[in-house]
Amino acid sequence: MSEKNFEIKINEKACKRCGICIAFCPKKVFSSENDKPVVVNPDACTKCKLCEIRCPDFAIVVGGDDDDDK
Amino acid sequence: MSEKNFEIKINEKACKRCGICIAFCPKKVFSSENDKPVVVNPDACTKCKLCEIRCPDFAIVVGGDDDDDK
Amino acid sequence: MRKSLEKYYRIDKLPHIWCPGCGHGIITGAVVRAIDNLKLDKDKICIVSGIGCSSRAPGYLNFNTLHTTHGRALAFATGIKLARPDLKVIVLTGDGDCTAIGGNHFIHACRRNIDITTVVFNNSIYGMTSGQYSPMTPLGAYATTAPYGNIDRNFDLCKLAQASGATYVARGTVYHVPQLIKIIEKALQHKGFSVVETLSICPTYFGRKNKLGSPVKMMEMLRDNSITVKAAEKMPREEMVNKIVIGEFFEENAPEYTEEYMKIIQRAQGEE
Amino acid sequence: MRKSLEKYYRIDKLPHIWCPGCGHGIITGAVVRAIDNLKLDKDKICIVSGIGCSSRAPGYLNFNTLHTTHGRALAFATGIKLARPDLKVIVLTGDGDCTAIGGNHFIHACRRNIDITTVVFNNSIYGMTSGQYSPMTPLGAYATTAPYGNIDRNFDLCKLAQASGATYVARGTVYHVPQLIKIIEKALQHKGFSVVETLSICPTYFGRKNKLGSPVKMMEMLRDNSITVKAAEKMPREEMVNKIVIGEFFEENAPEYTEEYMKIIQRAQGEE
Amino acid sequence: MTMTSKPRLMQGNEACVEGAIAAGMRFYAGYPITPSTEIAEIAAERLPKVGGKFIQMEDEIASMGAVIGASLAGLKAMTATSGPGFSLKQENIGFACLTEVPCVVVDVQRGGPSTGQPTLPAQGDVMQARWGTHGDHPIITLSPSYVREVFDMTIRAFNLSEKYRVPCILLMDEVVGHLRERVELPDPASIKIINRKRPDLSKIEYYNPYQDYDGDGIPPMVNFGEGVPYHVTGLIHDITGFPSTKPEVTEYLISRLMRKINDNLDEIIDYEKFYTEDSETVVVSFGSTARSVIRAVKILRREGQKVGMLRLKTIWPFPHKAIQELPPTTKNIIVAEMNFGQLIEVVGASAKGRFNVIGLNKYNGELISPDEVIAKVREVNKNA
Amino acid sequence: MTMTSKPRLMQGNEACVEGAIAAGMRFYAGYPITPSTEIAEIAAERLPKVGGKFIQMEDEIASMGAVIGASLAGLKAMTATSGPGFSLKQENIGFACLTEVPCVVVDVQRGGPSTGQPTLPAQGDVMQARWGTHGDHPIITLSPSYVREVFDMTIRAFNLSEKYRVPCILLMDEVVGHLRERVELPDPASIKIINRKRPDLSKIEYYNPYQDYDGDGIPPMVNFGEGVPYHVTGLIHDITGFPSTKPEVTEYLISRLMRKINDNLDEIIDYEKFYTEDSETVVVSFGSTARSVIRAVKILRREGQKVGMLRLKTIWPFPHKAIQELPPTTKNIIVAEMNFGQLIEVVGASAKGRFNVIGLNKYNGELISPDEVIAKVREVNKNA
Amino acid sequence: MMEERVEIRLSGSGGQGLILAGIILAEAAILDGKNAVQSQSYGPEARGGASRAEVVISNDEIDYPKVTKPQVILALTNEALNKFKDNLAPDGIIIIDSSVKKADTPYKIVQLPIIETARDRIGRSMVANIVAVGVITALTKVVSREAVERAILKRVPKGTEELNKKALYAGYELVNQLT
Amino acid sequence: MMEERVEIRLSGSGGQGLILAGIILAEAAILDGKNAVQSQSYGPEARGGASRAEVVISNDEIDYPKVTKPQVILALTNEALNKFKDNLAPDGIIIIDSSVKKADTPYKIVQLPIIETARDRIGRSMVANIVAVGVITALTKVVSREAVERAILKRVPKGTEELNKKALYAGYELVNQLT
Ligand SMILES: Cc1ncc(C[n+]2csc(CCOP(=O)(O)OP(=O)(O)O)c2C)c(N)n1
Ligand SMILES: Cc1ncc(C[n+]2csc(CCOP(=O)(O)OP(=O)(O)O)c2C)c(N)n1
Ligand code: SF4
Ligand code: SF4
Ligand code: SF4
Ligand code: SF4
Ligand code: SF4
Ligand code: SF4
Ligand SMILES: [Mg+2]
Ligand SMILES: [Mg+2]
Repeated sequence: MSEKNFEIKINEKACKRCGICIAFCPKKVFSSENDKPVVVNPDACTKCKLCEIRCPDFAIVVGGDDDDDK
Repeated sequence: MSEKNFEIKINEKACKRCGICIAFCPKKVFSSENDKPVVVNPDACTKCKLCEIRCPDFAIVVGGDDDDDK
Repeated sequence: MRKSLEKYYRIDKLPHIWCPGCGHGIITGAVVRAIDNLKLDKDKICIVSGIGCSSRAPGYLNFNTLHTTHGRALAFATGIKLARPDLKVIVLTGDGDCTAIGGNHFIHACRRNIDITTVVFNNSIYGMTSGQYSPMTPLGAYATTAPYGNIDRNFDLCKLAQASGATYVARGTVYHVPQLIKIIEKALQHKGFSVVETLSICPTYFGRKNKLGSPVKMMEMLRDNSITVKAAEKMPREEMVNKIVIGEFFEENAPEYTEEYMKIIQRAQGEE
Repeated sequence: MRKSLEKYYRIDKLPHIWCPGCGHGIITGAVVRAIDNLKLDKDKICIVSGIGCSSRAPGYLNFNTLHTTHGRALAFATGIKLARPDLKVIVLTGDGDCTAIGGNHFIHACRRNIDITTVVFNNSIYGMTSGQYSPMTPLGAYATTAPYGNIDRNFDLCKLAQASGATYVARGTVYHVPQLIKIIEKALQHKGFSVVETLSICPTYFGRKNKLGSPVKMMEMLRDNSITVKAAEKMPREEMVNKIVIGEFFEENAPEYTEEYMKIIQRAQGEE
Repeated sequence: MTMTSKPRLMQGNEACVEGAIAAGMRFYAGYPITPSTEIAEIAAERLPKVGGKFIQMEDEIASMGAVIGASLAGLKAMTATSGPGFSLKQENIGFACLTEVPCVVVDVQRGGPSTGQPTLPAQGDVMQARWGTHGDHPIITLSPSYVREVFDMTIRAFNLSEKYRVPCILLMDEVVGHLRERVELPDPASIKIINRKRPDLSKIEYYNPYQDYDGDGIPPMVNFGEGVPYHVTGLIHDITGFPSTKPEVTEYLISRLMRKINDNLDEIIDYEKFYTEDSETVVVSFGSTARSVIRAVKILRREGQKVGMLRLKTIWPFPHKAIQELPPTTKNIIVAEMNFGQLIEVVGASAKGRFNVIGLNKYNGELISPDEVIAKVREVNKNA
Repeated sequence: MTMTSKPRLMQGNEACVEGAIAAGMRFYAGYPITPSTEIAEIAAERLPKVGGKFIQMEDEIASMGAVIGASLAGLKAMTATSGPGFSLKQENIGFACLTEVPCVVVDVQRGGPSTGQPTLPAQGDVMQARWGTHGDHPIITLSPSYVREVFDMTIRAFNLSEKYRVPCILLMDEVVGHLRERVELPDPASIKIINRKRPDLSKIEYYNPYQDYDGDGIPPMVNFGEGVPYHVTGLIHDITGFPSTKPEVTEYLISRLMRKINDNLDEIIDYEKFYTEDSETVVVSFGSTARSVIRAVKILRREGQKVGMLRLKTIWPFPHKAIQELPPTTKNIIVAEMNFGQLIEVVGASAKGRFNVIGLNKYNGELISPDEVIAKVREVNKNA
Repeated sequence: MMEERVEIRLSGSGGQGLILAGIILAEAAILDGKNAVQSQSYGPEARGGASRAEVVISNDEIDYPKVTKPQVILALTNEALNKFKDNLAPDGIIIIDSSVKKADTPYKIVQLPIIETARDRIGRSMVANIVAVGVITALTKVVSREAVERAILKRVPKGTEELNKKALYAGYELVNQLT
Repeated sequence: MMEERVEIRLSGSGGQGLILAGIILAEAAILDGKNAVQSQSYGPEARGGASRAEVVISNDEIDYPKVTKPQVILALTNEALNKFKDNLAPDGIIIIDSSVKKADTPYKIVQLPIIETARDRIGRSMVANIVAVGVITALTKVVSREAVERAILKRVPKGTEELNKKALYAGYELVNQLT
């Protein structure tokens, strides 16, 4: 996967601000703005996708939409 | 318990002639007469009372009515 | 009938309805003897059943007796016990009554560890409705609703009881009556939910459908296929097929439900 | 939502009804990923649930979905599977739905070893009806119907499943999602009845009633109290208190119900 | 239907299974209970022979659930039970009503209430068949009097259930269920079979499982596993099948469910009139009781008494018109039932004061006899 | 009853628990379901404070069983549920009817059928309350309209249940169950409590649990564990409590069960008439709907319309006499119910053609409004 | 003695095969081209005590399917005889086994060693029901001999055909010896 | 503006404590010696989305317990405002939070920073409902100030009494600043 394709997308409408992604990203990629997760440290991301699979609201996509998820 | 007090009583009305007492008396005390159990060998009885507790119809009493059952 | 036991029976209801050689009478007798041996207060005993040949047992017994709806004995019994913890509550039930329609109440009574003794009359069949397979019918056996042989695997009731939380679990048979009486005595003395699965025989339906022969033959099968818990532990798995393991499987001290509830009452009243 | 997964969801029904931080969304996502990973035929999948917050999951999933009556998902699922053995039948259910009112259907589905995968969303509470205790609520916990603390002991669902006859039994949590997905994959591939108990979190009721704090706090608890099956084997009993053992407990090859029934059909038709 | 099979002796419960198989039943789930058990036993033996499935579930609730599941998966499905089991099935019967899943539920009535009189006949579940589950719901209930009629009516039960997507109750009683009687079965080819209506998916852009595409109140049905994913729920739902709490959605759905039945009374309702043209007294009856009534009417007519019979074959929806259309000569209606008086209330509502409505009730575990009917008719005619 | 407590805001479901405890309830078994859940929750909190027991069972069937068991063991017992759970309880309700075990079953009605509309009001279980279980059986059903009435009626439900040894259904609806309203509770000392009749064992040689010693059809009751062993079964039984299949035993038992109720209609039946003395149109109603009717009648009377209301507090046994005794001025009866039309059939049977019986039905999850009642009355009066 | 409607009541105790006997008679009547219904009464649930099978045979429609005034009663136990002996059609006959104690009744009683014949002559007490069918058929001619033979062959377990035929004939002979 | 019957509708979303606010208003009315009922509407089962509490206060019997033409509406969300804005009593007023977008309606709208006051002035957004109670009471006088204070003290969790009283006063002040 090429670097430029890479992104961490948070669907704001879907997000219910539970804070799970923020708390458990091993690389502290997110920070909280009024309980809202914001990507503050994208370079640290290892694409482990833990945030994506732990988001109860399917609000996060790591690595681009068409990225193979396997 | 004195000898004379001792008896093996079969309540004919209650007995449904299943043959269990006859088959499983360790001392072969009963024999079958038209499927009806008859005490034929009372002296061999050890008063183990297995026949009494195995009779599905509560039809056998070994050792006299007032005999302590313990 | 032995004079000293007559008080436990409703003599006028005898002879009972069960078929010649039906094992249910043997289990009923064992329950009575266990009660007598323990000298329990007759008036404080309450016997509850569901529906089935086995569930007819309470009708012959001279206690407070309750013949409920099919499968629900333990639900009613739970109400009685919680309302009157001083009563000794005994449930007599069949394999169908307890494990088919009544399965949920069974596992929940186990889980709560409420002080009730349950004796399951397991004849591997629905006797009363004339021989349909039950959740305890062995694989391959025939029944009116299994005309091509039964493909439903059966429960191991003792395992199920233990996994659900019962704190005394044992198995006996109508052949091994002296042991059965002792087991029932222990169950009655146990504080908490106790289960005694008893292998019974139904010559009329299970026996006939499976060509097992007379009641005597069926008793012989129980005799010849039973092994003790201890013996089973040492036996290789292959040899265990078709073996009936009898004896005590599990015993544990754990908080009993109605006692725990009394603490709730104390707490609630203390808080006011 | 990842594009490649959109086809599995009813996008127009999202956002879902679940509260912020509710674990049920995480489990639903894990089920979808497991299905996707296995490249199962979407049209041949049928997802069945009972009633509860958890049982709302099928409504969001774009398969044949059936939202039945409370507790009865497995009964309906059994009908579907036996009628159409070629369908992959998945049951999504809650701890209340599955183990309280639905307990009997659960143990019987386990016993029959019918090829259904059951994922239990265990949040230790009745979420949908606002926080009553369930058969999975830990001793001492608070709930609206346990205002003085819960005295009902809880089931060990995995033990119960295994004792009832399930042939694949595992436990995961909404914290350990990668493992959870793998477990669900294995369950889906298993021939026979498979159970995946998943510890979920209900911040709204279980969390609040028991002062457990935010969803994050509850996730931390799952993280900090979970140990693997292997680790548990070595751990002394005292230390096991309050520990959540996760991983695979049991796996067995055994005749599957609908396959056995096909043999019955052959036998019946051969006999004519 | 043309008769072709040789005459044979057949039990009512057996005729039920044979009728069901002829109607296309390929799934049976049940839990044994007297006096319906033979239905399960015969189904267990017969179904695999025709490639169908039989399963004995853990209880009646599960049986009803499995039947609905199997029907959704495309098989015609049935369950049979008796009073206590019928009570247990009610919640899931309501589910089938609301989700419009075709299925047939047989209740072979025995003495009630509760465990009651398991081996004795009664007709005490007739109101329960209509009102046993909570909430407003549509239901069809048929009640046979003869073994041959059990066969035909079981087929009709499947046909109506499939056509209207509504559970159909076959309300038998112990007498009819256990009776063995001479029957000649029709040529299978001559039997009219109705299958659930299917949508023409090529003409539908998006399949809404609860859309009334044809305006007849009956949404066409796709089975699970046919490549058209959709959602089924026991919550009130809109045409897409998804829950809604909108008042207009609820009202529309409930009305449509009721309309399916109420718009088709003429097709659904079936009854037999016997000597009613000039009758002063009409005995209304159903099930096995009707056989005693027929005999009594024959005897009384020979005596010259102006008495007739109305035998209800469809009980629900209730044939109000049949009552109201009784001839002007009719003054008295006797409702003969093996219960404490159930249908009589409904007949009373129909009668609107036009008739004198009298009950002939027996609830002692025995079939009402022709003599009892005769005595009642004489008493009524004397008083009149 | 004299008012003594300070006025306070109380929810209907809460008033139910308070009434029950005032009536002597010391056992509650239940399974939560919207909109009845608060009853369980409040009972869980309140009961241990008065030394009573609360248990949450595994389902509604078990809850009903536990309630019957506890009542047999001597505690006044209650359970509460809503539609789906009410369906599940039916088999065991029938058991309580036949074995004559006093108990109170609360059904807080929500939208049906099936899971339906869990949070929305309906009155769709009114026929089920009468006919939900199989077989002939007696039952009493009360329906409150106000929160204070919930309190009083729960007490009355216990009193009637204890007195007649019959399950009593308290049929609430979501509106009344969830409504918070100003109430003043009576002085506990002023509340009339009826306990089950007990035999004078010193005068009885052998206690037959089902013997009608007093000729009132109600056998005196001994509780389990009081030293008098006896047998209770859901089979038809003779006076000794043991099963019998004799026709005369069955007939006697069923008749006695029905007689207990039918001989005491005047005591059991309660209703409220409002402006019926000269009314041309009477609106029959119950539960929360009646509150809209009262408002409508007040408004219409101000306009000079001759309209009245009959509010049924006892629904079963049905107050036929109240209908029949409406004054000669009355031509029309409007039956206002939050369902598709249930009680209207029974009113119709009562009316015997004397009245024009019209339904005002709403089944969309909303309470019938006064405006709708007004419109209906105007329409009827115009047509008349 | 064939009338428009013939009612037969077979009574005794459970296990005597009376229901099968009733089925055979009904089936034979059908083979004879007549109408027939068969019903039975059960004890509590499905077992125990007294057993009873009833058959109605007619050339016409059979409306009321139960037996009220039977032309023929078979009673294999004392209990059965006493219960039913007083309620027959005017010209009815009662057939009782030799083991049954005769009782007062206004009706004709025919006593024959049915059970004994089965046990001692055929060697299987189980087939007493078929002996009884033979007796009834021979005595009353409600059904034809061929029809009853065919009905028996159709309904009895495979391998027992000869045995049952023998039992049937033995029943006929018992009656022949009477006259 | 006290009439015979006053209807109040409090609307917003789940978690805003509107039901408690309704209870407090109803209880205050009772303390004032009036009659009152309070009801609410729920989402599917017991959770989610929009929330609504209704109060009817009267000197008389309250027959019909639901709100149809409220004199007072509180709307804390846009959704709530849009749903209910067109259906008030002729002289009705609508109170909306500053976060809510004003909308077309024939009725009088009063906009106040209720949520902000709770969050920023009192420091707990949770007590916005009590601020709203203060606003309603001050604006409409449907209940007396002492009554509402007593009602609050009775119904709020122990330990939060002062906080809630502060919130109530803050609500009054918001209204005072208006005039
Ligand atoms: C709700 C209900 N369903 C079914 C029945 C019918 N029924 C009565 S007993 C029984 C099975 C009994 O089996 P088991 O408990 O094993 O007792 P057994 O007769 O074998 O001793 C059944 C299915 C019933 N009475 N009630
Ligand atoms: C027959 C019946 N009883 C009770 C209910 C009420 N009810 C709905 S969901 C539920 C509990 C759900 O708990 P669980 O399965 O754990 O799901 P959760 O909401 O916690 O995810 C209950 C009691 C019902 N709908 N139907
Ligand atoms: S985990 Fe999902 S819902 Fe929770 S804060 Fe992050 S993006 Fe929002
Ligand atoms: S993919 Fe992993 S590292 Fe990257 S943001 Fe998500 S959790 Fe953090
Ligand atoms: S065991 Fe009892 S019933 Fe059986 S034969 Fe012996 S005495 Fe008779
Ligand atoms: S007591 Fe023992 S030895 Fe004596 S007869 Fe009985 S079984 Fe035989
Ligand atoms: S049928 Fe079976 S279980 Fe029932 S009484 Fe007879 S032998 Fe016993
Ligand atoms: S109530 Fe609990 S289980 Fe239900 S959606 Fe909210 S957090 Fe999840
Ligand atoms: Mg059994
Ligand atoms: Mg849960």
